Amino acid sequence: MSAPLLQVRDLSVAFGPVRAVDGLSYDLHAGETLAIVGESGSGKSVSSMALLGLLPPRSARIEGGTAVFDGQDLLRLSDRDLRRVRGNRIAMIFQEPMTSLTPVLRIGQQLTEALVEHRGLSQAAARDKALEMLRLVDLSDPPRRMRQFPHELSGGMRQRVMIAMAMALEPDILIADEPTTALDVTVQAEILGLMRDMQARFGTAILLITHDMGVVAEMADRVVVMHRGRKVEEGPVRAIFGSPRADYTAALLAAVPRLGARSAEDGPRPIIDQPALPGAVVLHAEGMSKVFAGRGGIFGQSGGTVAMHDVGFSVRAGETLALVGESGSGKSTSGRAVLRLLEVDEGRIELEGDDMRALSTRSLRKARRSMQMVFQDPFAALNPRISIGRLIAEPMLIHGIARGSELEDRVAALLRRVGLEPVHMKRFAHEFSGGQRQRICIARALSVGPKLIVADEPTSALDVSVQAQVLELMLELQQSMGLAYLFISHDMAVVEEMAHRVAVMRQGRIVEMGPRRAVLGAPRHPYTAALLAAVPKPDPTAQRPKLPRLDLKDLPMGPLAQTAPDHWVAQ
Amino acid sequence: MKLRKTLTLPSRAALLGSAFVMAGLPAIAGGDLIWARYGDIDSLDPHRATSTLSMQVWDQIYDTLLAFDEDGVARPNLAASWEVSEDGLSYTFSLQEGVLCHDGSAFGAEDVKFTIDRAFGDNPSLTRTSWGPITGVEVVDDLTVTVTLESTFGAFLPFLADSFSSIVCASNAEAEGFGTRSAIGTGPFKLVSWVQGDEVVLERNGDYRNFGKPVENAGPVHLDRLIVRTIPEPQTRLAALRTGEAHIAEPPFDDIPDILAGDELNLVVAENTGQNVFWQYTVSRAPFDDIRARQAVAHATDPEMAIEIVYGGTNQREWCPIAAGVFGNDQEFCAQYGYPYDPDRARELLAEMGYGPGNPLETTMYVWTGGNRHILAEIFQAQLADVGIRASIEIMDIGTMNARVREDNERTDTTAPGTFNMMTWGWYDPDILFALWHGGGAYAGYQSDELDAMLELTRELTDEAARLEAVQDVIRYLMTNAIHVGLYTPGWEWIFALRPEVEGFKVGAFLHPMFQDVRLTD
Amino acid sequence: MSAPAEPVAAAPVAPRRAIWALLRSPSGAVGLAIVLLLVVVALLAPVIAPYDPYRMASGPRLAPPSWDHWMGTDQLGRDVFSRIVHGARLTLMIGTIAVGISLTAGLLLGLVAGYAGGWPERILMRLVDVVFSFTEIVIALACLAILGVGLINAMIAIGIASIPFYARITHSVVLVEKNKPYFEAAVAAGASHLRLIFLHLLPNVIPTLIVVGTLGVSTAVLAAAGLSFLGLGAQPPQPEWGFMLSSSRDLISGAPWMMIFPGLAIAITVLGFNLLGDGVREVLDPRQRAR
Amino acid sequence: MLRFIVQRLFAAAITIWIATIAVTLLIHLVPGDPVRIMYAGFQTTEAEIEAIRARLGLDQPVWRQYFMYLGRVLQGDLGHSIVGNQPVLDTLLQRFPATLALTVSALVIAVVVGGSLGFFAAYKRGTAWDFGAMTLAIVGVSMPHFWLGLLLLFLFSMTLGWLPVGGSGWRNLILPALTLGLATGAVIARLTRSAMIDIFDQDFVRTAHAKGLPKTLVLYRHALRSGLVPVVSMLGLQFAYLMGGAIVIENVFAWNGVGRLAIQAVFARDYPLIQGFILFFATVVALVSVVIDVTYALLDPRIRYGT
Repeated sequence: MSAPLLQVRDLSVAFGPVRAVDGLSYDLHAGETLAIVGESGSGKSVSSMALLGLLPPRSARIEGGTAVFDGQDLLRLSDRDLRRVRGNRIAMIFQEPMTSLTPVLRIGQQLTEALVEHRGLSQAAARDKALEMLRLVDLSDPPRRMRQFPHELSGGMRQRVMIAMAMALEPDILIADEPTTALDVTVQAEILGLMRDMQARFGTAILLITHDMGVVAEMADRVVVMHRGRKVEEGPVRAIFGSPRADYTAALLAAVPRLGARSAEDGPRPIIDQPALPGAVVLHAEGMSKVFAGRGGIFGQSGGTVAMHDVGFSVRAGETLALVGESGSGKSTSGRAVLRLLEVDEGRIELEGDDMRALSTRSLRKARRSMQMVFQDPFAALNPRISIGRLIAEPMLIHGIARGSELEDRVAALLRRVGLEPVHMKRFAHEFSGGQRQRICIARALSVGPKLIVADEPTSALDVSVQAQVLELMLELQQSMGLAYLFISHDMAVVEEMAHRVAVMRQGRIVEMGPRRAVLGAPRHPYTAALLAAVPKPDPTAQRPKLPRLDLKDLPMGPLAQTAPDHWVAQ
Repeated sequence: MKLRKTLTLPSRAALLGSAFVMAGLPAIAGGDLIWARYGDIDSLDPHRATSTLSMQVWDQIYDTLLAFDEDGVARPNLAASWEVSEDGLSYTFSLQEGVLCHDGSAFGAEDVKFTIDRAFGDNPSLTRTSWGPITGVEVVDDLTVTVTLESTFGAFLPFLADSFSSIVCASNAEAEGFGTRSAIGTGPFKLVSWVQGDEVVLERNGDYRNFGKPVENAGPVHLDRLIVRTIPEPQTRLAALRTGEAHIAEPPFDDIPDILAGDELNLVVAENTGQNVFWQYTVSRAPFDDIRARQAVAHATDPEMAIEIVYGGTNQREWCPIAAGVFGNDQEFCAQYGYPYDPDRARELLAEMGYGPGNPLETTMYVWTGGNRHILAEIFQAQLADVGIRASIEIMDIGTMNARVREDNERTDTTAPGTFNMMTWGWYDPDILFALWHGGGAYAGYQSDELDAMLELTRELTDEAARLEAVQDVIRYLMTNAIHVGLYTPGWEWIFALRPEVEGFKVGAFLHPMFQDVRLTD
Repeated sequence: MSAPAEPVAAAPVAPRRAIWALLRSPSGAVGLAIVLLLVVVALLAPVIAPYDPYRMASGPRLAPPSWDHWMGTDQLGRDVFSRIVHGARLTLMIGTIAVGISLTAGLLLGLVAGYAGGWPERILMRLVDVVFSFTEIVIALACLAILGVGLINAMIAIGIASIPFYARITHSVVLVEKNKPYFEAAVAAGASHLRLIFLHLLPNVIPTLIVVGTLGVSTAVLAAAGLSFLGLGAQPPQPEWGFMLSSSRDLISGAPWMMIFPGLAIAITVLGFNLLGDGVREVLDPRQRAR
Repeated sequence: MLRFIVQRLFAAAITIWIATIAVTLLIHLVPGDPVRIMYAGFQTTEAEIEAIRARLGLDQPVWRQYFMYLGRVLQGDLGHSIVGNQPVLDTLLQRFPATLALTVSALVIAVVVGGSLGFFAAYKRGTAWDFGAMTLAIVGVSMPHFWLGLLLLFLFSMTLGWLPVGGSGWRNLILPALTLGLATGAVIARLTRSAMIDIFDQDFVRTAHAKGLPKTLVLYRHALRSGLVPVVSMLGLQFAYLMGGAIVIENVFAWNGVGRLAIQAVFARDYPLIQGFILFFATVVALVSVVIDVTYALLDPRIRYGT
């Protein structure tokens, strides 16, 4: 193996008293992809920011170490010299394509300015190069793109622009910091593919920072695993996945849900001995439609976006129906509509037979007892100014279920039930970890003994290890209490682990609905197939099937028709 | 007192001015004179305002049928002479020949008729009553006009010498924007422009002739232009004066001593201004429906001390309801019915009424904003507090004050204690008392048939001796009943600071500034 | 007037910790000190003031600062220092009354509008915005034109005048909070309107309003001083600082101390509340502290 | 974009409309009889008062009065002032140029001084420079601007004698404009600083740095351009406050604008003039904020090309 392109030794970065990165060392060789993985707070991003001196000034401090790139130590370079390296020899793309482009400047200018700066190209020459790059990242109609402003492009397109921008100067190293985390799975697949093409074309070495084992398995040649600022393990990707040496790595990998792992089973993994089996229908919804008014104000409505169109499904006791889809597919809308947290324009919603929409506000409040919700961001879901004891007690107070010492006991019991200590009652939300917060939310939901729980992306804000625990808790609760779950998620693997039945949504419509095994195993709708194909497998040995090219225009988006017992597909 | 001696009094100023002229000392004709004042005129229309600020500008643009001489006696002016009918009900004026209005039209009887008709028109003059009981104006020929009255009116001739009777040329009827953008008269200056709140620019009227005003120069003024500028801040005015941005201005009272202490500026302090500052009360309800309360206030306050502190001896105590210089004013006569500073007497009166240290008399004092009157008010407030009268002060614009005082007298629906106020009036004739008190008068205040009868008499009598007697009866009545208690005079805009190069400036009786003789030396 | 449109305070801060944090932030400490000083002076005015603020000829008229009269005397020989000390009471009164009025009214308005949503919100807030665009001073002038001049009227006028400001801020915060899941969670739990407004929204609005209110005191004091300066507020012999300033105008050259000290008093007081407001914001808003 | 402008104009129209309602109510909220308060003065008889009442239509029911008033306003007739009974609109228009000159020059000073100070502080964030600049700013915010005015007057006119002490003309404009400008500049400095700090923390600034662009380029092309958007968006409000501040400052420096007129009107209880002034003020502020909103829309492509 040739001499490393970049040699990092004992890199340490501190934020105030906290060591975010502690003695990190690794090599990056020409043309390879090195993935730095870790959960939030592992220091993976900080370490790479440090290389280019992009750490927030004053608050962060590089305490030591070297980063030798092409004979010079990046950490010791003067601002001017470092600037020559930045963007020129080492380029970078970031997690948030939506905010990473300057909103008030045209794409063209943002693409060309670096070329002009580093290569001293003429405006014309820079423009040609920029156009070429846009073509390479296959954005349609490059000349038009050049004239556009960022807000006119979708997230995926912006990330393409970012890549074009980064690669335009054909850098030796591309640092990609969670490049696809903010993107939908199908787009993610495209972007990852694009990065591979670029690497092949320019022989760039990629330093990939990510938390997603799937992405790692798909992209990386070698892997550095970080935990609490330290490197716990380093090695070739297959070795890491095949025979992890560090326990942390092993645990991490074990926690990662693998799509297809349960493809042979009908239901979720049993946690208790006699799990409750699906029973009577708890929730039945049909023909739900909702149009969100455009920006209105005194000046009256204008336009409007279809959030839901003729959405219908039912959930049985002890059963989990998963609503899957990409952002804007209307899955959350459907979930909130079911709870009447937003009013649908039309449609019927029945909870245990009675029509929810017919209820008066007063009786609706009563009815809420039997349906509860678990939110995506557990922190935001807990009122920061009310102790969690009172928060958990609140629903019971409202519904007059218990008061006084009995209430106290129930709250304590609930806390224990979700694996927390009763002594936590007095504390406030910000004093808990993400996983604990979600447990609190669940306890709160359980407090009134609901029949149905709508869980909106309950784990997507959590690290995988925590996610696993929360999911297990939810399964255990369902199986022991016979809860009905409406489980909203974008993560196919998680869905496979949780769901009995799956409904795939796109642009406010259900395109396919049926038994989980059938839908995920043998999708009947091209979109479902595409979704599944796009999911990166956390397995370096697996060969990703060629992405099916979706023709979005004539996807069947019509009404559902039954194509197999209990299996519906849009025509 | 020392101060007086060093002052250039109007009459002497005149002599001074003329002396220079006769001696032919270097005095360049022409030039612009800038006169800085605290406020602007309200209107160029002599029927639409009553403020001194306005009148003093009208004096420069318009002229009057009669004019006051140095002693405040009305003399022929635009009217060369006049005849009064036997019954004293019709006056026939023969006008000066060859007088021109600013627009070049010849001045004559039509203009007089136009002016008077206008004053009694559908939007009548604010001082309509003071014109007298006029029933008709009749043009005899170009230069002869007859005015007929319903009843004899003793104050008729004096009024015709006052700015309120300024003759407005008939040609104003065609002129567009009279009162704001145009004003045609026969005065020494023509209107060039008026930027409201900022300045009035006047230019020399080449055709002007003076007949009755007590000045040397019978022809057009020496100045090219007279610019009357508004500079509200006394300090700013003084600074403007010192830097030469202004030639004449009212100085800050607190700086008067310095100015007198021989710095280059000269002072002209007007006398016989006709200005009267006096106590007046809400007589319609408690506490001031009781004469003892009114007297208590009068006894409790010490005008001598107050004006000495605030105005440093530039004005004097005024015992009468009509100010020094006005027909019928007589300090000795008034003083015997007056209320000298006597806090003990005040306490007695209050005690009789049942007030005492325990329960002070609560009331409110209205004061006209500006002219350091708020300081004066604070002094009185303190003095009143000494005898157990707790008076809060409300400072307001004079117009508001007039309205509020009347309002207070008219309101019957309230139990709030009545108020009293430091009212201010400048007038050229005891007829003001009629306006103020007849049938309740301007403020719907004290009213009694006895008083009304006396007041009517002062109007109807034309014989001086007889009228004087009637006026003194009224004065006696007003004072013994503590309705109208004089405090001091003059009260406002009577002090003029002049730059050394300004010569020949004089202020006639009843505060009429005259620029006919003014020259700017270098 | 600059104020946080976005809500402050992600997490609640225990009172004791808050005080410490406040004292650690330079602006907070200084601000608190000044405000406390003002309060003390106001409470102990009769003790501190060497002379009766109303008594004339406590000394010679228009005497420059001296050992007997630290800040000199005015036209009536009243001790300027004593008047300023007593003026602190008026100033404090102005601040509390004016802010009291506008805060309560604005808070309710904003809460109701924000919570109700839909057309009531639209109309209400549009109205508020309109009135807001007239600016405090003009509204205050209008009020005084109706009420007539006087210090109390001035306070009321200022109070009324800044209602829109508080309404807008409350409203903007409510909007943010209302769209947070915790609110939806409470709805999902079946909470009643009152519970939602007063248990869930209000506590999360308060911190922002504490900040804005503190800053608001300074605005109110400034406004009142301004009105008194124009002669529309305090009336003699009240030792109100703005009014003292206005009566000093005629004497700028002759007796500058009459202008300098009341002005200083106002400036320092306002500075105090501004600093305190900034300090409180830093304490309550971690994001701000990070800066 | 056109839709945006139309919307803003519509909003402005509503503002003005509401203002007309407000001013009509104003006169009815006055305790006592407005006509007496305003007109009953020296030698006015009952008959005349009733005549005036009729002339002003104050004997009509409120709603009719409103429409009468609205009708007159639409014909540009704001009635006649009590003092000197002059057409209110003429008076206001005659005085407005002075106020405009004052506010605009003050705004320029405020933006230049305040803007650069704030930008500088944000750029030097956390340093002694920042601290110094912000201390200056908060002191500026805390100073009563009429006091600042008096101090400047005392210094430049009374003591140094460099500048005239009041009146009209551009040399007289310097002090008031400076006073008002500095006072507002302090506010703008604070706003600009926090706006710029927000920008500096944005991802796209980091991107720009990551591209290896020179600091200055990042600063001016990426940061400042984006920072202008929020800063300019505040100017509408700031202008309104300037207009408000002008009312006081004009009275300090005897600057002959609508502000001084307004105060005189309040003192004289000249309601037609007060009504006219409020309406006029609201209109000007509304229109100016439209202009400013449009400018800032032009700066922000998200609105310029917004759907």
